[in-house]
Amino acid sequence: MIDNFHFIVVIIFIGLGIYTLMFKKNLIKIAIGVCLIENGANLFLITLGYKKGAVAPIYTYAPSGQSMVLPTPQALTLTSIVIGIATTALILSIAMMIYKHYGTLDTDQVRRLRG
Amino acid sequence: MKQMSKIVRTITNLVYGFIIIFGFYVIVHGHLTPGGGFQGGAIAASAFALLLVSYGSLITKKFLKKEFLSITENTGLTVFIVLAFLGLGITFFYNFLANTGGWFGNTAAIGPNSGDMNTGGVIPLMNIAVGLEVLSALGVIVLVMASGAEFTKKKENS
Amino acid sequence: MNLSNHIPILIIAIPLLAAFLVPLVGRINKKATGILTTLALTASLILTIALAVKILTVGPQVYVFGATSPSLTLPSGLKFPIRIMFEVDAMGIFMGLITAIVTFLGAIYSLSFMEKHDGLDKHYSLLLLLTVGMFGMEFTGDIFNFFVFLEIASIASVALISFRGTDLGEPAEAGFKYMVVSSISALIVLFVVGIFYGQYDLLNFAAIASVMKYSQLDKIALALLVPVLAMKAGAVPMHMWTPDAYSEAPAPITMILVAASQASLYALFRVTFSLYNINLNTLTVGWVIIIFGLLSMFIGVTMAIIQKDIKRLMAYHAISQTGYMLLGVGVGLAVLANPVALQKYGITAMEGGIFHIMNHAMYKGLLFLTAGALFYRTGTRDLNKMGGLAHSMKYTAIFFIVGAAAIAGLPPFNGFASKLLIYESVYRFNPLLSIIAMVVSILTLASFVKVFHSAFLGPKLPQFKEVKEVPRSMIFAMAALSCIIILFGLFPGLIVKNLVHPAVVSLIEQFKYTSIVLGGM
Amino acid sequence: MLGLLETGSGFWSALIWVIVVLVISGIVIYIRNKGEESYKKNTEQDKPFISGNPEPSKEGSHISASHIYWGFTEALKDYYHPLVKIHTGNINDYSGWIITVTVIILILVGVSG
Repeated sequence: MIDNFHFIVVIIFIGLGIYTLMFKKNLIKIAIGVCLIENGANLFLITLGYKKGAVAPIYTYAPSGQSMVLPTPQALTLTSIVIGIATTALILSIAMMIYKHYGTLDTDQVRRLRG
Repeated sequence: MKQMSKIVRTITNLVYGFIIIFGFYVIVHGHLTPGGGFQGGAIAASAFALLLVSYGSLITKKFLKKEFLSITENTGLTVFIVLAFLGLGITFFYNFLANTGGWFGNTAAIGPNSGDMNTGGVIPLMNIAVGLEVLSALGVIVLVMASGAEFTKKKENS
Repeated sequence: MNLSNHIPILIIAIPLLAAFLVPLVGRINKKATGILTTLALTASLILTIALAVKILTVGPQVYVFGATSPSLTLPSGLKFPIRIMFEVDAMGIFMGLITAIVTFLGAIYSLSFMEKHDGLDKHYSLLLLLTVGMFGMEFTGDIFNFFVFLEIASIASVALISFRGTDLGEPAEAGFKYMVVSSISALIVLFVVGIFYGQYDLLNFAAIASVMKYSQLDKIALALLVPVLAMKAGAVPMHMWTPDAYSEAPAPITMILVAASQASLYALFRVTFSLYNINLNTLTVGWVIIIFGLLSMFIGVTMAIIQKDIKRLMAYHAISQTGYMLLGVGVGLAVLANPVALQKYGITAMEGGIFHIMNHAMYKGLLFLTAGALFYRTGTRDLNKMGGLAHSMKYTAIFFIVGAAAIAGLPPFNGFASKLLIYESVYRFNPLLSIIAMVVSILTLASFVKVFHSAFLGPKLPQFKEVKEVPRSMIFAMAALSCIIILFGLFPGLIVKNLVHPAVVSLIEQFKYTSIVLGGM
Repeated sequence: MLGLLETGSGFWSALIWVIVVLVISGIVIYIRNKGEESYKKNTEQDKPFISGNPEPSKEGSHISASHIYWGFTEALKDYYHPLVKIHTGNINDYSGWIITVTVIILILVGVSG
């Protein structure tokens, strides 16, 4: 149970994100929901790279004879964080433009395009 | 946005330079220590955000020009992709400078050591290019968001 | 340096370099941005055709980034690939050809269409990045790299959709909706990357496919991937973003967005065929895809009939046509485990579905371009306000007839050829599906008759006295697409034999795909 | 040679189709030309006759898009009403649909194996 604790945290993150996307009516909160799902996915990736007793894969500080973790999951997580920043910045600036033209951030009113 | 109190501005004046220097430290040591172009650029860009909050967007915009930042952003990106192209004699993104003895060409020593800056081939160069790009891109994003805040203020007042 | 080995990367790297150079060039000369973009995409188109010839004659190509040799997939005796690589087979280059043609013509069309807008350097830069993202999704052989290119494509397309958002509210709204749904799908893909990496410690499509056990986790991964990729392709009932995004984007971008959604469709086929193949329960997944197809076809076309906005109407048709592709390939997937049925009608159904991808990109692109031409001259997309435009825009009217006849499946245009393949093969799988497909085709014709009547026919309206034909670069893009449509319509056999059939075979034969990387272990 | 497209139960060739169409239309035009010429220019035949009602102006006679297929949509009102209602344009519903469909497919694939 305690070994799988991080997966439970991942599920909580993603579940909260999905809840926010489906039921919160504010565009900024929807951006937060996307961030929550993203953090859940990032946490999932980074915990996959955990290895008990291994050290961080930094070339110069490596003690000899001790095993290192594989840096792939960390590289993946870093890449997805960078992408996540671009996504969040874009969502927020578009939300800003929507507020400029609609005067509201309520999803029930931001729906001129429908049908 | 209005500027904040004198205490905040003074502290900003003090730490502003240190934040940027730390950002550049993280950028240029990207191939030796944790960090790299993106992380260092983000740290340095946080100095811009600090300036913006403490001095307000109207004053900040006078010395932090969006046009200049977007030129440096594109320069960084172009340098990055040109470095990738230069490896094309063998493959795209090939590390053609590593272990050649020239620029960043020393072979890295294995085992605990103090670290040699002159290693890593094109990786430090790419880190610097990416750092420049991230620094200015985040700066532009922060400035654009600040102009949005100005607009919102106007709307609420009217 | 042998340049012919580097073609797969040059197709992507040249637009990428141009994307970063365009803003710098735009500081000096505004006009040069468009020309630089067109040149980069021309180079990309020529290289794609060269690569297609090479792949169809020699065989699939791999390109390994940063290795000592472009084809060194397994360095120093390793059993699994560690570097990022491109893996282009007949199916990948088939999609690559679509992307190359569509983006090239989109850039040419933009030269006049976007002339009056501000921030042209950003527009062209984003267009090039979108091209890079699409090519990357189609060429990559690495599942995490696929996620990165998916995000590049969706971020670039969102920025392009909301390009007019500084002046208008609706483009910003459409961009927001598309961004949220595409981030959900991309993050679910990232989660699936985690599932695969946690199980097999691998990220390469071919390497994962060769060790796939189809465990409970793999089932979850499949069930997460199918709906999100179908959503990006615009399958009902997750299609609602499509009309919003397609109608608010500038017309050349809409044409490219159609091809971008087909890149997701390609990824769906790549996952089900190359990654899982007969390991999975093909009947269930095949029927899931068929049902997506049926719903898309029927609901898409019926919603299209009642639309009043010309681009929104065409966007619903794009959903409906995606249904044909899903139906054709879904039938192929449903009979994948049954070699007799696969030989008898499965391969034909898949040929129809895959051929329809190309046809659809061409004629739907043409239709969106004509809608853009109408918008360019009249300033409205509302069909109620249009009328009698054939008097003053003769070429546009002719191009519209070509596109409308092709989408409705009238012989001798290309839409008929692929639809015929789908009808005849699907009829032997289940007659009802085929009949529904034909009904949808009739309704498609009906709704384009409506568009043609209300936009082009009728008396010359007084408010459109000043309207004249669109500029030459827009005519050129539309004429090129019309020529492709007519050529494909007249010689469908040649295209199917030389381009589509190898693509279908490369999808069905999983071992061929994995052995490119793993060297036939 | 003629661009034959094998469909598994037959074949299709656009070129043959075009030739056949040309031949048939030639025959049709030939037969039509043999008929009697009853049309006379600049007589009553040129004028529209709408049951004696006054003729609308040329600009006013254009039928706009909303009026086309009115009968079709009216007859299928029960189908269209809920369908249009589903397309709310609300971003919450968009994400809701994705999650719902994903859950359904998870159950389907999980149950069937």
